[in-house]
Amino acid sequence: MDFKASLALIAPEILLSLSSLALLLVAAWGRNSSRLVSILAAVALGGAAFVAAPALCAGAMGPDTMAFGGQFAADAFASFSTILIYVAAIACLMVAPTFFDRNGAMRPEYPVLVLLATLGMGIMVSATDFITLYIGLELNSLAAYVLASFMRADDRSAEAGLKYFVLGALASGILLYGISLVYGFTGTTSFEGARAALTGELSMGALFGLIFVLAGLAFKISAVPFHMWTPDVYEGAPTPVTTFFSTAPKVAAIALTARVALDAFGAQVDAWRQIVIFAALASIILGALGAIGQGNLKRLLAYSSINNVGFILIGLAAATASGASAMLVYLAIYVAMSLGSFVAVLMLRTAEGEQLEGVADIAGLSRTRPLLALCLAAMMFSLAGIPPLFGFWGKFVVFQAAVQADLVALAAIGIAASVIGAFYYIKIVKVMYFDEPVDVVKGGSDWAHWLILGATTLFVSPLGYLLTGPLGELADRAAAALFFVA
Amino acid sequence: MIGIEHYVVVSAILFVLGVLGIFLNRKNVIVILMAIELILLAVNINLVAFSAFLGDMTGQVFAMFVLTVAAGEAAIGLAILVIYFRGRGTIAVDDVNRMKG
Amino acid sequence: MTAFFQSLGMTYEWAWFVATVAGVLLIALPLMLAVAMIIYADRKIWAAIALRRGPNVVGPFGLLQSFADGLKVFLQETIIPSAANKGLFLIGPIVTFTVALLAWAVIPFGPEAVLADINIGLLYVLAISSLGVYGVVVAGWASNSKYPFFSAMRAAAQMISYEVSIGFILVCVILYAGTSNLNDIIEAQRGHGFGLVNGFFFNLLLFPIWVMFLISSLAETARAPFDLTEAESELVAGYQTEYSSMSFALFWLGEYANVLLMCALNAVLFFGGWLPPLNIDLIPWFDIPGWIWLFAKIFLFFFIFSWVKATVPRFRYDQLMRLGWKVFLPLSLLFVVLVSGWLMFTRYGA
Amino acid sequence: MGGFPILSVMLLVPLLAGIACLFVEAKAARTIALAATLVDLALGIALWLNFDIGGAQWQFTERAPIFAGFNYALGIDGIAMLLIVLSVFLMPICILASQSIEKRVGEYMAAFLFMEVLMIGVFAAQDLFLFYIFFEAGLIPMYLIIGIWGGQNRIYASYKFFLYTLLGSVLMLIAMLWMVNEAGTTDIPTLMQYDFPAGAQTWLWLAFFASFAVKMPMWPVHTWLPDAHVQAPTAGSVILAGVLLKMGGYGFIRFSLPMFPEASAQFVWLIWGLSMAAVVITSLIALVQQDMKKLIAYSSVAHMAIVTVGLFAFNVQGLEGAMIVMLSHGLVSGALFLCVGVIYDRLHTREIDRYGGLAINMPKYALFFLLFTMASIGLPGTSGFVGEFLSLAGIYQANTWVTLVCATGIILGAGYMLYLYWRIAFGVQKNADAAAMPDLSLREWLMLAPIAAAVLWMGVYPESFLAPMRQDIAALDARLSRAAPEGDAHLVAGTPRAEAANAVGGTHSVGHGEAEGAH
Amino acid sequence: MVDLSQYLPILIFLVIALGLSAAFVFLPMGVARLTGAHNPDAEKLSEYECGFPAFEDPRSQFDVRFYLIAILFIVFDLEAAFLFPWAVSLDLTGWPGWITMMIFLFELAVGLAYAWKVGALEWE
Repeated sequence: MDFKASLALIAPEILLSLSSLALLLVAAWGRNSSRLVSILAAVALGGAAFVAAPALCAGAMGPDTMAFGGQFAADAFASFSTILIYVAAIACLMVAPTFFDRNGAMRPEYPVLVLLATLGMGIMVSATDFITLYIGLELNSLAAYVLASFMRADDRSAEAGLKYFVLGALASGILLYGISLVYGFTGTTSFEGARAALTGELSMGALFGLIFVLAGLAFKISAVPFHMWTPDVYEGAPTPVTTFFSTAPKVAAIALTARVALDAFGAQVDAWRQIVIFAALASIILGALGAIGQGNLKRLLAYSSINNVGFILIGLAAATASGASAMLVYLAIYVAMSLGSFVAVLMLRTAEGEQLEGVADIAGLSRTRPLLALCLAAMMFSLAGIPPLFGFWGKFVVFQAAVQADLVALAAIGIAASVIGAFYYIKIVKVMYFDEPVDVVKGGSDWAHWLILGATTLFVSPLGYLLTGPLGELADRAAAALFFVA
Repeated sequence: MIGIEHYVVVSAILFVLGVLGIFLNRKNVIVILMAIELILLAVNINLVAFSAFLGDMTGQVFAMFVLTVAAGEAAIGLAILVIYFRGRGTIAVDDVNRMKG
Repeated sequence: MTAFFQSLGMTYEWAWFVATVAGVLLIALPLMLAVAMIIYADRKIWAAIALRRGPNVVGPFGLLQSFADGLKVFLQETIIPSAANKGLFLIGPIVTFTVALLAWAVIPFGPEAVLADINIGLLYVLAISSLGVYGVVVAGWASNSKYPFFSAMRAAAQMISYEVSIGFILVCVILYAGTSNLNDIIEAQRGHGFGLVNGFFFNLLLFPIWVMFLISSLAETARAPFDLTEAESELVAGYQTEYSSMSFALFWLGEYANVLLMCALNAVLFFGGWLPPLNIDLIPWFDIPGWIWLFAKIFLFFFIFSWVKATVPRFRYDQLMRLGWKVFLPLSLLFVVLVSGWLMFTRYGA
Repeated sequence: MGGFPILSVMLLVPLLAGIACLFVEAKAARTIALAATLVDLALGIALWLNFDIGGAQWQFTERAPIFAGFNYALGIDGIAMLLIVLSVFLMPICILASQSIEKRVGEYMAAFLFMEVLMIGVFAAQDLFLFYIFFEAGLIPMYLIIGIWGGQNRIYASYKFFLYTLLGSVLMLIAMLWMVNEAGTTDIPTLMQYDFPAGAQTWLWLAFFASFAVKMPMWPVHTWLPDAHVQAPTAGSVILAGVLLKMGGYGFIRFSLPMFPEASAQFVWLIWGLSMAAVVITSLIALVQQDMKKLIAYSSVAHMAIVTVGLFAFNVQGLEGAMIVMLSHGLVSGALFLCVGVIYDRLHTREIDRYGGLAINMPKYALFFLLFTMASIGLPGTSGFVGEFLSLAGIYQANTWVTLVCATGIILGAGYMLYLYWRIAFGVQKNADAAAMPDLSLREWLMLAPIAAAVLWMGVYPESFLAPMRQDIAALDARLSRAAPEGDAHLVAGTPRAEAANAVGGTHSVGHGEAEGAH
Repeated sequence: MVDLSQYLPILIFLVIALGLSAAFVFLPMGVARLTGAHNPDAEKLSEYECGFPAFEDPRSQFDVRFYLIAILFIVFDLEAAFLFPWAVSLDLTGWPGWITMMIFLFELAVGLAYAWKVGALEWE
């Protein structure tokens, strides 16, 4: 694999890094250029998605997709995840200006940071070497820390940034420590090499390494028991940033976890399966229990994301191609649901444009803003996994994968626990539909919000089932790339 | 002679100290930043020791990356801390609790 | 030297150990002596430029002045302010002085005369000199008093600001030498200028680098005109305000040891270190031991330091920072590109 | 009807109408809803008329592989056909009964129309997962119906309804996933012939049972039902009692029995035990109710217990009886709720004590109410009698003691229903406002008369309803025969089948008659 | 294992240097006690404040720009960590190595330009 071919494989990443550098300079010289920078960043992301798409459509896999001597894989799996990430990032760019403009906090750095974080995520999902993994992860995390504390004047934003930073850095540390042990006991940092070295009896040191790596990644995907930062960060961060956090990085971290677990540790499935199963069930249950009684919508959605991660991990626990495919399908649906929910929260504003995020504020929303309430209700039912909304399909495929992998008990417990989650989702619907209106949500919303909300609502509506075929097909291709064995 | 296990033990001790420093520290956020650096230090000791032991340069290259990224991380951490301090006028760990629930 | 001790009937390990200790003492003790003398020299030069006479009472020409001062502070009472953090307060000067000595471990005094001939010598020097800032900050913090504290902050900011550009400057030198071992760097300078002149300064690309390095050295050691950390009109005596006795003297000694180190680095990196100035085979020229050449060069640079101190007015702090960040940093960055590009085209690329 | 996708059209009509209702104001929504349900009723009748009795087991099949992992596959047998017709028959009546709704009419009508889509879908689905989607999706509109338009305690009731049902059905989903994984197909007719290992059947049966028992509802997981019934608006109660409860029974017939015959036999004691307990306990509870709706709700639980014992009698009579009880109960309990709704609309209370002597000022109403009360008790000549008789006859062959207990329940049923009727229709007119209530309006006539006609028809000539499903019941019985438990009393002759064998030809004309009755 | 013996002299040097400086700090303290120069009093031990009694915690607040400088330093100085090995091995890595580092330096320059433009380098 020569240098030029490698460069061609990382074309989307090159495009993103060049545009982020250029936009950084635009941002520096034109302090009022935030809208322009946002648009250009979105265009860059769209372009990158376009460049990445052929790999997915062709189901690219194998040595032809490996760049820089096995450091980086531009295969279908990476392509699926990156496109999802880019789309989510574009949506998060679209909703931001309205939010920040009101506080006068919109600075052109926002799109640049989003772009950099997205670039990091693109590297994460393509990483086939622990060094690449680490670089991508940190590029993403560092940009994300700044994004969390983007509203400098706001106490909660700064606190969210601080907490995110401290726990994120701790997670990186744990992850790195694990990587260093894995390196020490396998003698390589490449996933392929680790896989080859880890066959057979697992040494104590390598086992510790594996556990630390998974623990570090669990932090990043906010799986129980490493989830404690999520509610605070989601609540404190500016809502567009929270929207971003709950979508794109989630995809990246989960895709990364899948690749690490199935590729690097693919020879030791039994060693990590127990951990993943525990994390999955604990996330489902604690995510659901934690959400009960929350009075803040963002906080509630944070617990919801913990809950959803649990379901996705069930797909990982299956450790099969269909499990990986199910994870991707779930992720795609989850991104849509999460985007829709947060955009709906973003649209809750008073006549003065003040942002509302309390559960009490949406009481009787179905009468004052029926369409908004309908969309949000669809999101909630979808998150709860009630058919015929599309959210059911995500749960369906992961449980199907688990059952196929003979993890019936896991699937049964997981799905029974999903009922706890339904409790708070229908509570939101109850507040919107059954309670007396408080009528504080009066602010108008711009077209970008409606566009995203409409698109995501259509996606989670029963019409989404028409996509099960193509979506499953693409996810299968991506998963096959992950399981490619030369 | 000092063998690989000595390095690993030292690094493990540093790592545990770092983690404890984050969780047991109730005083000052700066201490947490230092604890994080301690963890990364433990990682680097591991990487370099293994690298030397295995006769493989990858570990040292990795250590360089860790160093650099750790610096960037520290810079951003410090920046966030400054923002936080400006708003709240304190960096005591117990005061980082505006959000509960 | 190990062989010499072995001939006295020691095992190799013991001989090596004793030789090393002897080597360390051979560096540390003369260095302290040199510092004492250089303080005297500093005062004399300064006085001469101001048309004064300088120290002239203690000993012939006042040569023993520094020793008298030393004895005085040694017998003084060590005052530890009640508000100070006692432990840190005492650690500050220890760190400063230790670090000032330690950097000398890798400075080559001759082709073989180097205590630790490590292949990352330059990186070591950079690392050790970065540690110097700790002594200052610890002292300022531990004093728990306003002037030392402000001074420590200023000193820290100033030192790290210039360290950035020093780092890039050193990279240029390493690029040319192709190594970071100090002895090899000196060797690489042999006949660098048309085969005649020993030293990187005789090079259009590296001469501006040297100028930057010289100025940065002044800033790094907080010498005039960058001596804002102890600008007596603003900050009394800077971070040393609360110190007395030998603790105070250690800062003083460390500072001058650092000045000497910077002079030595100037000599080693740009002026051929222990090499004679010209690479022409004059018989007595090469018979003069390397360390004499080196000391001569060090003294030359020290003279420049003193000269500058005596003649250039003090900078403002913002000017200092601007020079570091907005002039030296971009310039040195540019020179890394230029130097490496030039080398690629002329030396490695072909 | 050839290739005309009648089932899909039946799904599409209310769906589109429901969406339209969301965007128009109250009056238009009422009209659209009524029109759509009537169209669906017409299609339903067409369905019955075109149903080829004795023909292929699965008719009107449609199949389109547009989804990953499962198919869009529709098709009905006689059992499903009858339940679909029941659903479309009740829907226009529900819409008519909802004229008193003033709050958010558009959404209300949309919710009902969506319910109709899902009910038809449940009965018509021929794909396991398609069935599940329709089955589970009913939660959403029903939750909203109870929660928005319900009574005082609606929120508690809606939560209870939602969570109970959800918990039951998710376990079923896991079982379905396992089955599909094992059998390699999602096709329900194929799965009905698939022999799962006996050990696995136990678990699968329990998982399905968890769902259907809640939906049915069986004692002791019935507690959501009284709450939901009481709190739901009249039309909601009608749909709930009339159709939703039948989904549980349908599930037993379609899934538990044919797919897991061994496990069904194994758990027969559980079903019988629970059913006996239900019949007696809920009947006793019904006796002391002060709230009319609650009383009828408890009676529903008791009737459903008769259905389950009939189903698990493992013979033709039991199965047929269970089906007829389901159909009959769908009509009768729906009608009873409508009757309650009629007086509730006037006085806005469901407390029995607030009424009395209604036979005096509302004679026509009292007549209808009497008919439905009798049907509920199971008086010969009404639909209730046929069903209960067949069920008990079936279970008698299996276990006489169970029959005895269930029969006691029916007697208790007579007790509480007559007691209710006595308190409301007879006696002195205690309250002036109750005494001043006007008799039935035209709209109420239109609601009650068709049901009354159907009830009588089913009671007098049940063969019209038995004929379409006879073949399917026989197939089911054949499937079950290998696992049927040894009975303690075998009837030798004299089942209703012999008399009815010559009545097949009458179906068409009767179908028309029913249609006329509905209009 | 790599040969670390060249670093042993440095360790010995460190021990000796530490011992020397510690001796310089603690010996005079002992000597002062012996000579009677050790004679502290409260006034002597109070911190220096131009003749006024000290007020306010001296460490309470200081200019945030010092933090900024520290942050910038961390970012820019660490690049040297990459540059040193690169500079030493330029003959081995050749053009790809050079181009890669130039890209890296370009990014660094963009960062510097950004920091310059938004005023992070201004002291006033």
